[in-house]
Amino acid sequence: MMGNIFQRAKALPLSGKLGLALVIFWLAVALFGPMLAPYPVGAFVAYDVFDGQSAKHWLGSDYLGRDVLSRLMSGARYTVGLAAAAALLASTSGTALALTAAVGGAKVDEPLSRFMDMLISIPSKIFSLVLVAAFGSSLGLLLLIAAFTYIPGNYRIARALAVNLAQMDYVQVAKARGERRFYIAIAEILPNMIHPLLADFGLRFVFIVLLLSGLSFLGLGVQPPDADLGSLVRENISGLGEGALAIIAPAVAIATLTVGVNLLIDAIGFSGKGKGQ
Amino acid sequence: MTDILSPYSRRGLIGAGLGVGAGLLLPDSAMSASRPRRGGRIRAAGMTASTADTLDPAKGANSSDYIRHYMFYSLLTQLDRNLIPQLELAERIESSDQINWHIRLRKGITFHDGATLTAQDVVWTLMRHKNPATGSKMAQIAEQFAQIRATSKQDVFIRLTGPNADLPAILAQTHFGILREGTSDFRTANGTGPFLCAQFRPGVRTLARRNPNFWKPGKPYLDEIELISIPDETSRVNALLSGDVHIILAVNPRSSKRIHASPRHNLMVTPSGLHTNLIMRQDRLPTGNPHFVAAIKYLFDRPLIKRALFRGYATIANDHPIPPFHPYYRADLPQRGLDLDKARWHLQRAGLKGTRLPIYASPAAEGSVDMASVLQEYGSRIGLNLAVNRVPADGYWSTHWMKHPMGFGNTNPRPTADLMFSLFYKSDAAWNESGWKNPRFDRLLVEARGEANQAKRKQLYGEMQELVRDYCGVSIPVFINLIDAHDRRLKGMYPIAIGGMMGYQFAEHVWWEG
Amino acid sequence: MSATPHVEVKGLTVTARNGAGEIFPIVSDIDFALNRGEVLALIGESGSGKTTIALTLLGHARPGAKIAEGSIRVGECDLTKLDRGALAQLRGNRIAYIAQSAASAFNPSRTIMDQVVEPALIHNLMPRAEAESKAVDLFRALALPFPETIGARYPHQLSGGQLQRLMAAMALITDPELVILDEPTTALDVTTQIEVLRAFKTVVLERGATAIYVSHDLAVVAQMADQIVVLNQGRIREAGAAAQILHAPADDYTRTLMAAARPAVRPAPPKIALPAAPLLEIHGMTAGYGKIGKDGRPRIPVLRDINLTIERGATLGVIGESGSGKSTIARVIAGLLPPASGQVLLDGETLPPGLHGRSRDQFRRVQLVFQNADTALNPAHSVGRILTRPLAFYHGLKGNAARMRVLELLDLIRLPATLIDQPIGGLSGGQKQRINLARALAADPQLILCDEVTSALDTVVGAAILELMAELRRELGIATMFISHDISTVRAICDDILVLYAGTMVETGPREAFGVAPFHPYTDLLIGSVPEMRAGWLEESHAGIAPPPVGGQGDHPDLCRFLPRCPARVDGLCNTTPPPRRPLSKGSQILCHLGDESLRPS
Amino acid sequence: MAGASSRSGMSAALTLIGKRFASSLLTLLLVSMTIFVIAQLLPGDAAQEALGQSATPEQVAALRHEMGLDRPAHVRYVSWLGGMLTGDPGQSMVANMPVGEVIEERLPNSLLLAALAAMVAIPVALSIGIGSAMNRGGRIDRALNVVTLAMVAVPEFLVATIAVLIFSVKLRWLPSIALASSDMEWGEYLRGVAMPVLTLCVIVIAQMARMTRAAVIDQMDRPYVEMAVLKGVAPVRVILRHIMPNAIAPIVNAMALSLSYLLGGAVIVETIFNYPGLASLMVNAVTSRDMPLLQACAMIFCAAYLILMLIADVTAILANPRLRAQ
Repeated sequence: MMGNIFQRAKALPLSGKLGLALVIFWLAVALFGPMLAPYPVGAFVAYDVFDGQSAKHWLGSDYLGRDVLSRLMSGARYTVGLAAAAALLASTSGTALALTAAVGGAKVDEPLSRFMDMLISIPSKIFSLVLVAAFGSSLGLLLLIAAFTYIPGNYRIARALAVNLAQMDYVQVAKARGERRFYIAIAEILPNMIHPLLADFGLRFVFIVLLLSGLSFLGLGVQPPDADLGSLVRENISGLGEGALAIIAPAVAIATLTVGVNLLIDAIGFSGKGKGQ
Repeated sequence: MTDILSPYSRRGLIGAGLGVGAGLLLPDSAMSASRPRRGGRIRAAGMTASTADTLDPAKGANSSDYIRHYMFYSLLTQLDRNLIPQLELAERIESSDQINWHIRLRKGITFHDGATLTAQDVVWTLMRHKNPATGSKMAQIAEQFAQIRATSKQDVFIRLTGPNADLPAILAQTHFGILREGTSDFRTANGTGPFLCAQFRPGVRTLARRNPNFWKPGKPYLDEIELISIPDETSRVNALLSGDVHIILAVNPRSSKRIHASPRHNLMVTPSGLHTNLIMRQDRLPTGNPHFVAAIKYLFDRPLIKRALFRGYATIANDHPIPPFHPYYRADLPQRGLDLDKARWHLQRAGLKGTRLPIYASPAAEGSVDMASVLQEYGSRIGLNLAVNRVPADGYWSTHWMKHPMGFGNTNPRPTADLMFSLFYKSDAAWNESGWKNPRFDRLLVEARGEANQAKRKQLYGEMQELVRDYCGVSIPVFINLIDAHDRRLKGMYPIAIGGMMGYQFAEHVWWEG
Repeated sequence: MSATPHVEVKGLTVTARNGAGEIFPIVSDIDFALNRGEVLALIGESGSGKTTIALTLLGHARPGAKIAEGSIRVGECDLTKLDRGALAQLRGNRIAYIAQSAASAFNPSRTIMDQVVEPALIHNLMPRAEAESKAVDLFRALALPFPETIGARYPHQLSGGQLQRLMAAMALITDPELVILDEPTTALDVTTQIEVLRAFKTVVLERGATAIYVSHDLAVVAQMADQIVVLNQGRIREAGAAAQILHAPADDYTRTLMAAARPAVRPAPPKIALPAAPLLEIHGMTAGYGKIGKDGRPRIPVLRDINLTIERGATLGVIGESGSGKSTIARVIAGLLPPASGQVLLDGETLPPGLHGRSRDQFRRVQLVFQNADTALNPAHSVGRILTRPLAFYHGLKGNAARMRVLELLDLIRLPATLIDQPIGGLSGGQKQRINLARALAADPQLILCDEVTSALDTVVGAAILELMAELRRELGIATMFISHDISTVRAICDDILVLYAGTMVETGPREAFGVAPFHPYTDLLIGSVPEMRAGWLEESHAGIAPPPVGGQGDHPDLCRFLPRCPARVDGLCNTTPPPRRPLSKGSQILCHLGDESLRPS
Repeated sequence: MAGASSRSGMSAALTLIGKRFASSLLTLLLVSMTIFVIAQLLPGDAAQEALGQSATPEQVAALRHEMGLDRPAHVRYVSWLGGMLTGDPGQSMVANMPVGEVIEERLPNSLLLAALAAMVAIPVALSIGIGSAMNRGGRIDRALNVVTLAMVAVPEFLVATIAVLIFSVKLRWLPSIALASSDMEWGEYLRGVAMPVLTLCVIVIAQMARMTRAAVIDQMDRPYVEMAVLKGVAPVRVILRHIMPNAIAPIVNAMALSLSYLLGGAVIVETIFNYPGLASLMVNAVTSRDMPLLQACAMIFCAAYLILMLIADVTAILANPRLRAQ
C-alpha cells in the first residue's frame, strides 16, 4: 500500500511532485505546527511591533509584538482544516444532491435546482454576516457557511456530470437488472465522476481559503488569539506599508498552500485520465 | 480593529467635565504660525457611513453625525478648548437656584432659509426631545426639563426637576442644535450654523457651503467642505496619504508611524476619557466573587496594553472612569498594576483555579479583542483558563453587552462626573454594567450633586473613585487617546477633549493655506 | 504506367509515447507506391495503423505521435521535409481528406456551405461566389438532394450518408491531386453505404485523382481499389493488385480476414420439447417518446404494432437500419421504456410495463447486452466486481462462492482467470464484449437481448464472439434476441428473423424464408446492398436505384413507411392505402400491397 | 434560410425566457422567504438599532409602531410581498426614504463598476484561456496555470491594499478612494474606479480564464478540429472560427457565474475603496435591520444572477444550431 502510493507519487509530473511536496509540508505544519511553534500563539514576546527577521523571531513580530512564525504555525491548521473540511462537505453534499437529482428525475431536480439558485444568488459574504450575527461565530458555523456557499457550484458541475453518466449504457444495464436508484448513484455513477470532482475540489479549496480570509476582513474569522492565515494577513494589514514580514509570510503561505493543492490535483487528474483511456 | 460594521461607539457623545486645564496641545500648534484666511475647499473623512446618517441633530448617533450637525446647526452653548461652556446663540444664561434658568438669545440671527431665530424656536427644539416619537438620544437627559417656555421673543425660561449646575454644559451637546420651529423634513438642514447644506446623501456624502450670513463675523473660513466616510481605517489613512482627503478622523495608533513619516501630514492627538472596560457581572458566578474581580484587576498588564495595543496613545487608568486630567481626579489613589502573585492568591481564595471562562469581546468595543487576548495570555500563567469569544460588532450592544458574566463595554466621556457615575455606576442605573450595588456610593452620589463647595465635591468624588476601583465589577485598564490626522495646509487645528477633529467642531474654526 | 509513381512511401515509421514516457512504434517499415489516378486500399483491423499511415500522407500525426523515419513523397514534395506553413498550404488544397465520421468531422455550429468552401477560400484559390457555385455543382454530381439550398443547412439537419457525400464535396472543391478516404462508409447503414460508394466512385475516382482508401471491409475495398495493402499491428502483411489479394491471398492473416467476412451458417440446435407457452410474446406493442396522445400513440412514435414470439432456446434476429427502432424493442422488453400500448408476456405472464413493479426474478430472467462494451461496462469497476454484482443481486452469492462462480464464468467465455482483478480499462474490445456477455449469463437468464453485440468489433473478433454465442446457446439453451444491422450475420445464426423499417415490422419469418426471393422491397434492398467480395458488384447491383414517381401522399398514419424509398411502389395504391400484412408462400409474412406474384424475384 | 433559423432561434430563446420567468419568480420568492426568516433570527430590530442604547422603552415602542414592527412577522412579510407585487418595495426604515430612491442612487454605481470590470476581465480572461489552451501542456500553459491559481488565492483585500499603496500613496497616479458622484466627469470617474475595477478583475479573471481553457481544450480533441487542421486552416482561425462557436456556451456560462459575483461579491472592494455600491448598502441594511432595504438588495442580486444565467442559456441556444432549431 505504502509502496503503491510512493510509486504513484514517483510517477507524477514535476508540477505534481511540487504540489505534493507543498501539500505534505502544509499538512505537517497543520498537524505538528502548534507543537513545534517556538512561542505560545498569544504570547507578547517582542517589545516592538512589526519587527523584521531576527534570530529570536524568524519571521519577525506582528502588530501586537507576537511571534509571527508561531502564529503562522498555529494558524495553518485552521486554514488547512477548515478549508479542507468545508470543501469536502461542500463537495460531498453537492455531489450527493446532484446524484439525487440525476437519478430522481424532474420532480427532485427542479426544486433542488431552485434551492441552489437561491443559495448562489445571495452574496456569500453578506449571507455569512447575517448568519454570524444571528448565531454567533464558531468554527462549526464558519465551516457550514463556507460549505453552503460552495455547494451550488459543486452541484452544478456534479449534476451535469451525473446527468450525462446516467445516460450511459452501464447505467441502463444496471436499471434493467432491477438495481435501486441508490445503488446506481453510488456504485455506477459516482466512481466515474471522481476525477473532475477532485479538480473541482481543488478549486473550491482555494475559494474557501479566499472566502475565509474575506470573512476575516469582515471580522468573522477564527476566535482570537488564534487566527487562520487570512486573519493573519488581515490583522497585520497596517504593516503592509512598511513591508512587514508579518503580512508577507501569511500571504505567501496562502499562495503556496492553494497552488500546491491544485498542482497536485491537476497532476492526479491527468495521470488518472491517462490510465482510464 | 476597525470594522465596517461598527459605529465608532454607540454611546452618545457627551462633552467632558468642567474647567479642564489646558496643555493638551501638540507641537504643531497652528495657532501661532498662521493667520486665518478665507477660501479653500477640503474633503474630510469620518469613519461611519450608513443609510442611517441623519440631519436631525436629536438623532445624531455617531461622529459623522456630530461633525455634520456642527457644520449646519448652532447651539446655545459650545465647549471651548478648555471644555468650558461658552455662550453661542445664548447671550446670557442665568440661574440662582440651579433649578430655574433664564436664557437670553442673541439678536438678528437668521436660519439658512432666512427666517429669524426666536425664543419659540428654542423652546420647540428643546421640548421635542421629550417626545418619544422624536427618537432623541437625549430623551433621558431631557426628562429633567420640567418646563420650558418663551417669556419674550428673545427670552426662554427653563425649570428643571432638580438642581443641576451643569445645564450650560448639557446644552452644548450637538443633539440640542437649534432648529426652526416645526421642522419635520430632514432631507436638508435648516440651521443657523456656519455652513449651508448643499447636498446630503445618507451613507455617501455631505456637501457643505460657506454660510455667508453666519452670525460670527469672518467665520467660517473654508468655502466648501465635502464630508465623506471611509469606514475602513487602512483605506482612510491611505486616502489621506494619497491626498484624496485632507483630514481624517480616528487614526489607528498602528498607522501613526506612517503618518509621522509623511512630510505633508500632521497627527493630532486628543487625550480623552474614552475607555474600553471589562465587565464582571456581580449577579453571576464566578464573576460575582470579589476575589475573582480582584484577581482580574491585577491581571491587566496596563503598560503592555498602552504600548502594544495603542502604541503609547493611551493613558493608564486605575479601574475607575475619571481620567487624570479631570478636575475631580483623585491623584493619591495607588495605581494598580500587573501583579501575578496577588492575582494568583485572589484566584485561589476564589477557588477558581483551572476553570474555563468565556470572555466576550467585539470590534464594537475598541481594543477589546486584543485586551481579551492579553488577559487570556496572563490568565494562563496563573492557571486561569479564559476563552476569548469574539463576536461581531453587529448586534453586540443589544445581544452581548452586559449579558455575559465577562464581557467588554466601551464608554465615551460624559460632560460631568455626576453624569458618568449616575449613568454607569449607580445601583439602579440602567447601564450599571457590572450590576454592583453599593449603598455608600449611591449616598455619596446624591450628596455630591447637592454640594456647592468645590473642594468638598472633589473629596466626595474622590471617595467614589476609590469605591469603584476597589469594589466595582468593572476594570478600566487605560483611557484611549483620540488620533486624527490632517494635511499640513489645514490650519487652526487644536484638540478639544470631547472628541476627534476638535471635538467634532473643526469646520467652523479651520482655514486652508494652500 | 508512368516511370515515377505519383505517391511513394518508403521506410515509414511512426512512433508514439506511452504513459511511462517510453517511445514505441505504432507503424514501421511501411513501403508502397501508386501511380497517378490509382486507388490504393489500406486494409486492416483496428490498431493495424491504417489511419495513422493515411494521415502521414497529409504530413499529420495525431497528438502524442510522431513521424520518426522514412519519406513520404507526393508529386514533387517530400512531406517529411516540409514545415508547418508549407504543410498547411498542401492540406485541403493539393491533398484532401475525407474523414471516417462526417457527422463529427463537420463543425456542428457552422453551415455546410461555409465549411465546404473554406478550403478554397483559405488557400485563396477562388472568390467565394465561384467556390459556392462550384460546391453546388459538386452537390449535384454527388446526387445530393436540393443541391441549391443544402449548403445553408447545419450538419445536424442532414443524414450520415448526405454528410459523407458533402465531405467529399469539401475535399474536391480544390481539385486535389490526392484524396485520402478514411473509412468513409464504416459508420453508415449498408443501404446508405451503397449510395455513398456509388457517389465516390463516379465523382472522386473518375476525376482522375489519386486516392488512398482506408477500410476494414474487404468487400467494400473490392469495389474501389486497384491495389491493396493488408496491415496488421503496424506492419504490412501483404501488398499487391486488388484481384490477387481478393482471389489468391498469399498471407495467412489475409485469409483469416477473408474467412471472417463470410459468416458461417450455423445449424439450429435440435428443438427441445416445448411447454405450452412460448418464452416471450409481444402483442400489439406501440412505443415511443413524449406524451401519449388521444390516439394512444406517443408524440414521437418509434415502434408501431409490434407482435413477436420467442420460443425457449430459440434465437430471433431483429434487423433494420439505424433509427428503425430495433434497439427500442429490447429496451421495452427490459423495462427501460414503458410501451404506450400492448403487452409483453414472459412465460405467459404479463410483465409490468416499466421497471417499476417487476420482481427480481422477472428482472433476472431477461438480460440485456449492449452493443458497445466500452460504454456498457462501468470503467470504474474491475472484471470481478462486474460479474459478482448479478451473482449477489439475484442469487445472493457472496465471498468465495461468488468468486468461484466468476471463475467458472470466465472459463465459460474463454477468458483467463487472471483477469478477475483487472480494471475494465485495460481489456481489449473482444475481451470486454465477452465480459459483457458473461455478466448477462451470471444472472442465469432465460432470454438474452443482444443489441448489435458484434458491430463495434473487428470482423475477426466479432466472428469469435458469434462462435462463442452459438456454443453457449448449445450448452445452456438460452433464448436470444439478436439485434443487428447486418443481414448476413442474422441469416447465419438466427432461427427466425424480423425486419424492421421505421418502427414497423415489414417482414417476419423463419430464417429459411430469407434465403430465397421474393422479399419485401425493403428486405430486398437490405440484402442487395451487402457488398460482395468481387470487383464490379457495385456497378451490377440493383440496390438503391431510384424509385418510380408517385403522386401526393395521403395523411393516413399507417401508410407504408418505406414508400418514399420503395422501388416497387404503386401510384394510387401505396400512397393512399395502408398496406396489409400478408403471407408469402416461402413462409414469411410481409407488410405490403404486393405479393408473391408482383414482387421482384431474385 | 439563415433568416429562418435565426427566427427559430429567437422563438426558442423566447420560449426559454418565458419558462425561466416563472421559475425565477419562484426563486425570488424562496430568497425573500429565506432572507426574512434568517433576519428574524437576528438580535434586535430596526427600531432598537436606530435609537441606540440611550433609547427609552417608550421611544422604542413608538418607533416600532411607526415602522410597523409591532405587527406579527407573517403579517409584515405578506404586506411586504403584497407591496412587491404591486411594484412597491416599501419604505426604508432607517433612511426614512422609499427603498426605490435609496436603491436608485446605488444601483447605477454597482452596475457601472461591474460592467467596467467585465469589460476588462472578459477579454483578458479569454486571451489567457485561449492562449493556454493553444499551448496545452506547454511552458506558457503551466505558467499561466500557476499565475491564475495564485491570483485566486491572494485575498482581495490584500490585492486592493497593495494597489492603493503603489498607485495612490506611492505614485499618486490614482485616487485611493472611488468617489462616485453624479456630477463627475467621465475621465475623473474612470480614474476613480480604476483600482476597484483592477481588484475585481484579479478575482474573476482567473476563474473565467480557467473555464475558457477547459472549454476550448474540450473541443480541441473533436474530429472536426482535426478536420479543420487537415483542411490547412491556420491555428488562430481554427480557434476563432471553428472552436469558439462550439465552446462559447460553457464559456459564457462560466462568465455569467463570475459576473454575478461582481455585484454582490464586491463588498470588500466597495469597503476598501469606499465605493457607494449595492453590496455595502446591503451590509448596511443588515446592521441596521432595515428589512425592506435588505429584501430589495437581495432581490436585485438574485435577479441579476438569474438574468445572467438566462443570458448564458440564451447564448447557448443562439450559438448552437441544434438548440436553435428546437
